Amino acid sequence: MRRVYMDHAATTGVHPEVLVEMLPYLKENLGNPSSIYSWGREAKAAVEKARARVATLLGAQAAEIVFTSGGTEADNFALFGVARANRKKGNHIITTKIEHHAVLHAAQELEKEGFRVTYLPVDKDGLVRGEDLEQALTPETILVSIMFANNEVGTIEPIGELVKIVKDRNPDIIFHTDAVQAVGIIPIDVREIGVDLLSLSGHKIYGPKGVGALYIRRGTNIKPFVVGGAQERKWRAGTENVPGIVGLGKAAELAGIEMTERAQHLTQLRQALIEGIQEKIDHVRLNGHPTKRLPGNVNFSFEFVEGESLLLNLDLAGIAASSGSACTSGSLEPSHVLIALGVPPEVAHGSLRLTLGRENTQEDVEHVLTVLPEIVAKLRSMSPLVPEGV
Amino acid sequence: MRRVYMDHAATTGVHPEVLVEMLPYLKENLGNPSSIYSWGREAKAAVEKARARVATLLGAQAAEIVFTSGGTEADNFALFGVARANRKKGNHIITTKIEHHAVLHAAQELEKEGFRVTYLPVDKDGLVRGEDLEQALTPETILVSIMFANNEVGTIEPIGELVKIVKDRNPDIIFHTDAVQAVGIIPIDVREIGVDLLSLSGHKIYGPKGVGALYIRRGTNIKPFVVGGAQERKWRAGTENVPGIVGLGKAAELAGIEMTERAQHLTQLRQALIEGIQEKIDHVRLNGHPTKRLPGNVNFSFEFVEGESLLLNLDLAGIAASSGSACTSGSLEPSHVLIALGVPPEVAHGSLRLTLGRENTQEDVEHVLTVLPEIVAKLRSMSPLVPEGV
Amino acid sequence: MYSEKVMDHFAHPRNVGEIPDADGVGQVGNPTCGDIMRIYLRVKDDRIEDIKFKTFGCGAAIATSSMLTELVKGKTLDEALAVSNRTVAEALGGLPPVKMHCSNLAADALHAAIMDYRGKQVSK
Amino acid sequence: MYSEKVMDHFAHPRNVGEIPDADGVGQVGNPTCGDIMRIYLRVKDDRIEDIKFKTFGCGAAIATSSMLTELVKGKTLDEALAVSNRTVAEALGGLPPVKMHCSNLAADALHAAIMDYRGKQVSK
Ligand SMILES: Cc1ncc(COP(=O)(O)O)c(C=O)c1O
Ligand SMILES: Cc1ncc(COP(=O)(O)O)c(C=O)c1O
Repeated sequence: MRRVYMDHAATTGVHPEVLVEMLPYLKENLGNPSSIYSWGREAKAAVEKARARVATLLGAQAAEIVFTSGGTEADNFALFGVARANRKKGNHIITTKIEHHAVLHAAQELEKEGFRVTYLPVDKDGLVRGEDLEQALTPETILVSIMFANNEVGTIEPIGELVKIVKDRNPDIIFHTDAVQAVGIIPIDVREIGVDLLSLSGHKIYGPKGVGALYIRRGTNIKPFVVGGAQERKWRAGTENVPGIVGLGKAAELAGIEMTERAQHLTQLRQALIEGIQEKIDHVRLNGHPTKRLPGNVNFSFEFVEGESLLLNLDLAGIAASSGSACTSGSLEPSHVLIALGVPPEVAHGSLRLTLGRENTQEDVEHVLTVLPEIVAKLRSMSPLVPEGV
Repeated sequence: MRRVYMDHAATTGVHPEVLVEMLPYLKENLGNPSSIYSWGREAKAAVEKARARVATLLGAQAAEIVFTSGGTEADNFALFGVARANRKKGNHIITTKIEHHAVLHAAQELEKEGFRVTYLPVDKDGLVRGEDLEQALTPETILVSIMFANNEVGTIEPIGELVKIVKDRNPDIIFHTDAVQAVGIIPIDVREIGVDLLSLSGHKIYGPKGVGALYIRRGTNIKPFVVGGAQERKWRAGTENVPGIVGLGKAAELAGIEMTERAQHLTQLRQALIEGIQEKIDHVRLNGHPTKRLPGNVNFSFEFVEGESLLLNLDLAGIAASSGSACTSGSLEPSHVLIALGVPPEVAHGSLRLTLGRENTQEDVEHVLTVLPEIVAKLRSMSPLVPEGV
Repeated sequence: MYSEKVMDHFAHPRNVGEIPDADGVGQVGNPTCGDIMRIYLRVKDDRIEDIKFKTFGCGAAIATSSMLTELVKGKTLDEALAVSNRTVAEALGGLPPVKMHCSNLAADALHAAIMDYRGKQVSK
Repeated sequence: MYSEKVMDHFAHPRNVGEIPDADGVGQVGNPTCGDIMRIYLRVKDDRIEDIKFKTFGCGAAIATSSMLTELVKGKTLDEALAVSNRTVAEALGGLPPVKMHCSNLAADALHAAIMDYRGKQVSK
């Protein structure tokens, strides 16, 4: 059976060239980068090379990159680290209703610690409005955290403009962006957009799982999140995941080199998929912004059908996709992102996310366009929600 | 040049059989365990197999094992998680002066959050005294964290007895042990010793770096540390480091199978090294308990010489060792552990830790016993501290 | 996640459809929660002569609907009322814990259909 | 961590030892901090005719001691006094930042030795 993987926003495979660079650190070189003998120094050099590569991708300095265990830890680090370090300056935090749970749940924890959090709404395409942000700012605001691109619907936020709104009001307010879905996929220059903190994750860009990074602009007032040994210039304790870090470094380098080419490829497939679905299936709704969207993201709601049974049927046909955030597939609630976009709950339940990757082909798209309409038709034939005459 | 690695307490290489089990998850199987399609289910099954293996090693139930990004995160999780969840019950925490920084720095953070922390002293061999623990307990005590075995001097604490003292006083006090240096090296049965929480790390037992686990006895009142997605039954958010977890599982299995054999081998080499050093070099002091010590740990102070120059000379001779905790080799302070054992600061500076591993041989030991006395002699000839006549 | 039996009923659901002029119809769930089950009954001599379902919902919802219809077809109404959601889950070889509550409502839908049928009988 | 030059001086330190009946001796540091340097001078016509050192300390401490002795041998005392810890670090091609302060004291030890020598001259 043809197997088609279209869930690259959940996770990507490790690029073969990435694995090649990781392997020595899983085989011969066992060094702990904190050690001063040769093995340790070699491991340290490998970690520093990876740091420089990640910095290059972002237009940052190497010393501004701190490796973490993934995107979630980077997000937690940003939120807890800034809030706890700046408690005396103010107790107000602004974020959005469409953040990943790694940001949202951290914000909710901070509410329990006494912070006040504003969750900005978004428009029907998932865009944060500058006016809303402007109105939410108070003299107590210490942190704004707005994602670069949404993981479910692919909408790309105007981060540069939003940073400007915040910094024009008060340059001391720290701006964090969860760029886990954007780094390595679309161009990001941290100096140009002016963010203070930026989260990224390895396994979304053909690097390994279990490694990520937080960009910390020099001078940003933030506390470490994981404490202990003096690794990462005391920003993040714990023996470094050397192979993981090396893999992330290589993945970042490749992403930088191949970005334009990959984006063209993905955008082409994405449009074919979107247009094909709209042509072949009625009562569908494209979620997310029509153009300001990640090159590989397709998100549709199919009325009268439920997402999980859609996924299971696709899986039976060899197609891997997701419905809402992969991280919350254990939950029964309709996606908080779709709800924030104003999608009615029953339609939100029928959402399907297909996220393309570098190895997807036109044939993959055609396969999906053959299989999907049949599945939707089958499920609709079983659905008590279909009105007469549809 | 012969290269001899004797820093296994800092980190071990990945066992070849461990790597074999990890590789499919770095190559073919890219699945995110939270996804419901086939790739995801396979990844999930692999994670659950690893969880069962770790549980078996500890005598725990699989559902009591939560994977983390390493020993440090497991320690932070235990301390922050228990303290913040039980704040209303009391604000007193007991730990020791010889803990790893992953515990000590977390305790210090908690002091800033308003908790009172008692740091128990140890005797000259590094043992915590039951009386001291007993006296430190108060009605406000919510957490006791005492390491299973010390990473620098190898002393094994009588955890079972210490747990009993605590639980006899008040069974609600949560007992955590940092067993990063002990798990897989010496037998541990969590039911038998009665701890509530236990930290472990993959890269100390021939598993990969960047993965660890916290054993959480069913019913223990603890809050998650890393928050976000619903992974690890909501105990630890973030896309699972599947290859890392699989590697830790295999490493745990191998450690269980080979434990007795490995320990015999290490103990034999350890004794040869200890006796050889005592025979060939004057003015030395064995740090740590003479018998209640990890099978692979040798820790000596060489009077009148400084540790880093000892390490550098050993490195020039191809021998990898450490002086104090590897994690703090960036620091200039003498080891807090040796100071707690009553070693004078200038002698603490001259400490050398040699930690043996499964691939070390009798020849390695002999090599060290040839090289080390020459290096100590050379450094002493340069030292202004050597008294007349030595 | 799901057992083979669940996947079998999900992939090949039995008794899908409607019964025109059914003797009893029952519906439970609501679309906001992501699960709706509707059961149609044809009753003869107090027995379920025919049963069909339509379900909007996850894999568990579809499989339990299908399993239920197999379990009760031919049974008397009282026998059918004795079938609980738990019976259905057990007949499927178990369901993931997270699915036990909200997607395991087929017996409730059946009970509603039987009540609908009985109500109609009384008012006749 | 250390440059090649540092490692060269560390592995092959120049001018290690003592000068019996030295004209000046200077010592800085303390063992609690992990670094002690002692410099011995033989002075002739206000020039450093011979210099030796003994050091207890890390790689940087040993290398800076060695480098310093090379730098000042043959210099007049005033020239030698112009040599600072920074000069020594630069001559070694730099030191890791963490080592700049506590292990880079060789010039201080030299200055102490010169003061010791001058003090003795005065009291003669
Ligand atoms: C937008 C966003 N933020 C954070 C995360 C968390 O990253 P990780 O899974 O590496 O912890 C993800 C992915 O799951 C994501 O898509
Ligand atoms: C006793 C002890 N606890 C905790 C740790 C931290 O573990 P990790 O390096 O996996 O974060 C270590 C090792 O560095 C250790 O030896």
